Amino acid sequence: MSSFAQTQNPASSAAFDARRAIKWFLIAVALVVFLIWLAPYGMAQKPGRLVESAIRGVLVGGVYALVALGIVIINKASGVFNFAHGYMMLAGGLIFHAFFSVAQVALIPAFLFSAFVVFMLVTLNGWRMLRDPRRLVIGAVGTALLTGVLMLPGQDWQLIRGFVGGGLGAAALGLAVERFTIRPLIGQPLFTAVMMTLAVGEVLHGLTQMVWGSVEIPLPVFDVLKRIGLPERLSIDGADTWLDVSRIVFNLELVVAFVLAVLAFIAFVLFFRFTNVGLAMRATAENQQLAQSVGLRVRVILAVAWAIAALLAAVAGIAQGGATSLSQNLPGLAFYAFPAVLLGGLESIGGAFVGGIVVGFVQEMSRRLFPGLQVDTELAPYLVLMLVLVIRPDGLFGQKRIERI
Amino acid sequence: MSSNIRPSGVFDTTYSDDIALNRTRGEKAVSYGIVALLLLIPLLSLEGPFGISLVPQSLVGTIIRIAILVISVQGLNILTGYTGQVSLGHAAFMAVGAYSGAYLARQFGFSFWLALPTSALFTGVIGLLFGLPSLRVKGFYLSMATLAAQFIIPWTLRYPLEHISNGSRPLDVPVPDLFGINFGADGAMYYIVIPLAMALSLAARNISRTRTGRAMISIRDNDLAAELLGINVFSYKLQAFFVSAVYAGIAGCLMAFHTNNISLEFFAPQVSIELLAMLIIGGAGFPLGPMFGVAFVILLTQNVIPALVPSLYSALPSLLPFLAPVNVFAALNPLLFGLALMIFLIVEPRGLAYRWEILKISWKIRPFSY
Amino acid sequence: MSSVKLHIDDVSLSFGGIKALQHISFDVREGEIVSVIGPNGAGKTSLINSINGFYKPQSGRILFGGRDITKLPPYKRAQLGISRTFQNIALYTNMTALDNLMAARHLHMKSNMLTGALFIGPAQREEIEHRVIVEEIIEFLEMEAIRKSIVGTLSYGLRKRVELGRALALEPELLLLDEPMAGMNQEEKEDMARFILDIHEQRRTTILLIEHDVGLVMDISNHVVALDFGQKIAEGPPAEISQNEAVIRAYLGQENG
Amino acid sequence: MRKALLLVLLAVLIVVPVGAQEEGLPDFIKHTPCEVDLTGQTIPIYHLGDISASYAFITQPLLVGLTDAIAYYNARGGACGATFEQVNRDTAGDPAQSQAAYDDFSSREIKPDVLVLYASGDSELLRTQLAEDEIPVMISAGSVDGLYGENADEPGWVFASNPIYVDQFGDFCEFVAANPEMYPDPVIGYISWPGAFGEAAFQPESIAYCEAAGVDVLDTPEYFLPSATDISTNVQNLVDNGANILYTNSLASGPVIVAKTVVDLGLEDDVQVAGVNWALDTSVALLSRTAIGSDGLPAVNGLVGSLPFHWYSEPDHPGIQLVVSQFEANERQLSQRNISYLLGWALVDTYVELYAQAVNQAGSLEAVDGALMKSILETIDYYPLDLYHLNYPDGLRSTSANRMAMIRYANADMTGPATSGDDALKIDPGDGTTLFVPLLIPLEDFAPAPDLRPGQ
Repeated sequence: MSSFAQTQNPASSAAFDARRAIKWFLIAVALVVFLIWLAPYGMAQKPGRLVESAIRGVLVGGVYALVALGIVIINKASGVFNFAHGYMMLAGGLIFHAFFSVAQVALIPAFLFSAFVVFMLVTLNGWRMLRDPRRLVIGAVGTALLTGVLMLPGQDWQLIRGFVGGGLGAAALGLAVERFTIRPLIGQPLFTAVMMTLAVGEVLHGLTQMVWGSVEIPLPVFDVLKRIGLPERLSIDGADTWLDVSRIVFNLELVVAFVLAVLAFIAFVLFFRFTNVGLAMRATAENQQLAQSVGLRVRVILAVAWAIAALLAAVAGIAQGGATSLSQNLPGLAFYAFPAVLLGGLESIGGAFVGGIVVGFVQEMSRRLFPGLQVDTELAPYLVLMLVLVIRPDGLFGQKRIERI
Repeated sequence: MSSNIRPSGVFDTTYSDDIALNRTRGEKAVSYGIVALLLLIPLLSLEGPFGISLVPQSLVGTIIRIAILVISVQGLNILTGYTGQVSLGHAAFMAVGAYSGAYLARQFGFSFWLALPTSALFTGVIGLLFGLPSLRVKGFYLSMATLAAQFIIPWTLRYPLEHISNGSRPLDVPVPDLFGINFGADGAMYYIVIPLAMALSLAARNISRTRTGRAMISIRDNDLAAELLGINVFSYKLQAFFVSAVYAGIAGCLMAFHTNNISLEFFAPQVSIELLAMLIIGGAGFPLGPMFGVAFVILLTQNVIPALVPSLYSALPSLLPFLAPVNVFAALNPLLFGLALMIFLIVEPRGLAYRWEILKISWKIRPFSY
Repeated sequence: MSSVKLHIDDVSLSFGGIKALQHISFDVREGEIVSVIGPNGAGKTSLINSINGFYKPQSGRILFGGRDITKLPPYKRAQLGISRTFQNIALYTNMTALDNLMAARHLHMKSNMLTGALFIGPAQREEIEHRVIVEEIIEFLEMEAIRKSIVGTLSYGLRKRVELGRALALEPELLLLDEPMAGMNQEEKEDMARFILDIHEQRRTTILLIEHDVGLVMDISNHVVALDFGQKIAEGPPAEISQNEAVIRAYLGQENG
Repeated sequence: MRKALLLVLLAVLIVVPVGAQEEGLPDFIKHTPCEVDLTGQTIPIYHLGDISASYAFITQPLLVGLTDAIAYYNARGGACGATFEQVNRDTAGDPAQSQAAYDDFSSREIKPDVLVLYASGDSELLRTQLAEDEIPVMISAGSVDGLYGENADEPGWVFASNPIYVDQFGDFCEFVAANPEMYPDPVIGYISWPGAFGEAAFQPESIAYCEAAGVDVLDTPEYFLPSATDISTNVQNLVDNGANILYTNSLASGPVIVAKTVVDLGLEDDVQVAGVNWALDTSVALLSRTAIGSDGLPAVNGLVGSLPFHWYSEPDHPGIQLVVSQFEANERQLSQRNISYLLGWALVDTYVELYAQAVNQAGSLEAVDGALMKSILETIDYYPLDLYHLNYPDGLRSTSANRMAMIRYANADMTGPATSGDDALKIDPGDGTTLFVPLLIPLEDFAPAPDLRPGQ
């Protein structure tokens, strides 16, 4: 206890409990007042519409959760807040599109792309890896395999091609960003790295413009799902029930995006719990120097975190691109996911998920209750965020900071 | 940092010499020279006897834009650079200054000279309000609370206060008028903005080196230790929010009266992030940081890159024949800015002002390299 | 004898299940050097943190100069004249040594943001006035050479000295020193001990000292309090404590761990 | 290769190709004859705008259109012998950058005689400065504020080649009122992007005009961000309040997501989607190819909007023939065959006419200045490539001729619009989508749109 001290106040005395009780009582009162104020707006709506908005909010929140997850992963590993995430979404979506939407990839581009991806993966821990002949062999075999997969012709392979090419491409992008922009800044002030992500965003903006132009690109990824027999939309008929509305409809896009978010969430929870890299990543996030001193390869872990984040960004980009289209407007979505990140707590994976859902829910409900005022995207999530931060300064699930002196 | 090194043979004999900003005759000459040169620029840009102006006319406008943003970033430097509270809502505070100044002038016929301090103080109060979460919230969470200001303030201006802000439509701002001189022309506005920018930069410098500033830097470096020295941390954080918002308010108000026409697009969230980028690039926590940062970014995006684009545009498409030329053109602006920023951050991660201090030291101790 | 400066009355502090302090009571008299000793984890730093308000004890009272300060926030306690150093130096690493000391003059200065921004006039006069006082401390602690060095670049021993200077610049009535000699070599330790004694003699400052090095403690203190596992195991004059069975046991037990 | 094939196919289908003239301009272009020869001199076409951010899909085809048109006209004598060059500057949608670009242009040794803008926001920002510096501006469509100032009482230096957004909205109401068999009991819900452009048509004047014509407009508009994932709630709010027409002042993905949501909610038969002239564009028709309605055609099939100029789907029109033949000759992409490519051509043609008149009046290119250009624009009566009528009587700053048209898709034999996905012409572009060939079918003749400036 003497080596460091904690600011948090011991939580056992009666006086302290009383203060806590008063605090929660006040919060409860405020909540009741708020609900009473809200009630007339709610009463004006049919119950079915409210239920619909609530469900839709949760579904839309899935996309926010995906975006927030990607931002949280990087923050967890390195403390850097990634402003480039929106453009990584766009870039990931476009790389996916490039492989998904062509009839066949020509040999040379497929080979160059594979070689780049494999090179980034093989040199994960630095250029020295290239001296290891074993890795060179693995790299060569990997390049050949990947080239082969990417060259599979026709529409039957389009999803496989898209996901392999898009996924690995996005991961390589994340690795490249980390290697060339973030790694040189190790040991420098944290905010320099945060600004670097801003620069990365601008460069990705330029590169996507350069290769794909400004054209909005439709991403027919959900058509594939329709082709394999999934219904285009889910609808509920509540005309004669308490719902009092004739049709409640949810798009396949939204449902799939939500399922993707849930799967990503489960995958990462498992990853952090049970894999070595995941455990190492948690340790690194706790204390970089300490982690290094016990033999964890901090560089590898940071690189992996960026690769995962880019992968998540690509998934979010594909989901959003499928629902609307791939365009320079897409990165704007990340801005509106920021509250989701903070709401849950910067370091919490579960928090990012819950934060995303909460933001989606709040947006849809306020859109329903207060039409025409733009309350939904610009105001409500940030008001909720402010309130949560005042009540819980570290977000809903954030780690309570222990301050040492 | 450089303050302890001066050319050998120069000694301070009194404490007031020691704390003076310009301690040698040379330093004094350079400082006054720069000031004089700045004040002369509009005259130099006028057309001379042979129809030639010594400096390009657009330079006046560029310097005004830089000076207005320097005021704003000086405020951000007090809050973020010295006190360590990273703000992502600075542009919103500029909006408050701009719109309150415009409102006072339009609605109540306030003159520019009255509207400027009033709107600045009002912005300060708003800043104080958004500084309240700093009682409990720290670090990036606080940044996000300030980002909330960046959304809540423009929303409030756009919808509930539509009668003041003209909503999503632009708002005309009357031209400032002083003793019958119309300040519409850049040349005259220059003589309001530049002295103000200098005075406010000097004030920020003075704040940073006296009691208040030391308290703020203590909070940035170690807020717990600061408290144990009797510094009321929360009070100083609020003061920092206040004064930073006052600076933003002044900058916003100047911007409104300079462009004579404002809209909420001027104060988008992106702008807040850019202001922060300017500070980091210039060197957060250095008195000269804001000047370096703003000048670097503005000159880069508004002068250097546009000058480079045409030649690159004529060269690149032939080098990259598989890309559509129009795509290449559209890509150049963000690409060049991003790359310049990247290279710069890798070469000098602590900011231009830091590099400047090092250069100054090596100049003073020349010809020795240590 | 002199009056009681600091009165610790039945103070208990716990974190969750860990009982950092249990029913601690003792007095520090005006002008004394009182040392608190004990092995790692005994609760020494928790005690200091409770005195200057960083921690809020669950029960008990702390009286300073007769006034109950148990509920005051830390900065108000500093205003009453309690100053401290930290075991893990908590300096402002990006400031010069001089500025660190000037920052500690905060309480005694009056200039505000406005006068500071103007500088010329009251603020400048005040700067110079306090500069004189700070220079005295600098001279006193023999750190003229490092006056304008950035603290982050200094050696450990020097940083400890700057921190002591900063605590002194507050002109405290009670100085809390948290292991001021930890991690120092013998020479540095002796320097530091000399400074502490000088402070005590020349400024008549009451000092509460936490130290590991029992030998040194016995040499300079008037009164010693021994803690172990959050409990007071002994209290008395140095000579008495060095013979105390419980203290010896506590330290021997520590040696093995 | 596929794309090129596709282009050729499309061209053969909708357009009767004309052999490109080797020398001189086609006869239908009737410029004022030049009295001064400017051979060897250069006229810059200054353009500043958002080329890399949100509105890039409008401005990039504009640049392509300008490029092709300038090459074409320069090869045929330019303006009285002077050749054009384009000077573009990307502002990324940032007003500070627009200001810097403007300062750069306006402080050049030879001040621009006329500027080209594309964003309402820029015209609003620069309004007073343009008047000070005496530089007229040509813009495509615009907002009241940019053209007439905050109180709508000062016709400024900005001239729009399309009716302004409020006028277009009013004209749409007029169309709805005139077609009760198509729109019984019309109620319009306004749904758009937030911001200056998106909110520009929803003004008290246009609403009052619509109400007077017997068309209800819901009080509460709905706004959604271009990056929104799902706008079902916005659409439902309007429909629940009785809207059977949704009007949108957005472009590209904006109208598409509105139409798609209407389809998704099963409201296709009950709700008409309508929009501003930018909504009636190739980009919208092509983007909708992954949002298919229950009739098997893209969701925007049937979208109604303003078409204040002639369009690619009028193959007999000589101006269209010229633009399309050059489009093919330059092997442009299908996505660039849109509104701003067309307007880019019209713009260069306008430049030729403007300079012919200006030089005739001033005597030399050096003597031409902004004030002269403004006086010419105020009295001009010209049909650029015969695509629209450029004239500004009575202090107007925008053209007024407008007409409504509908997005349809060609049927398999190219004899007319398809009635369902089954008989539509479908092309497989090989990217997993199906391309439908868009047609814009005019629903009425050109007629003056109402003048809905405040205070008129």
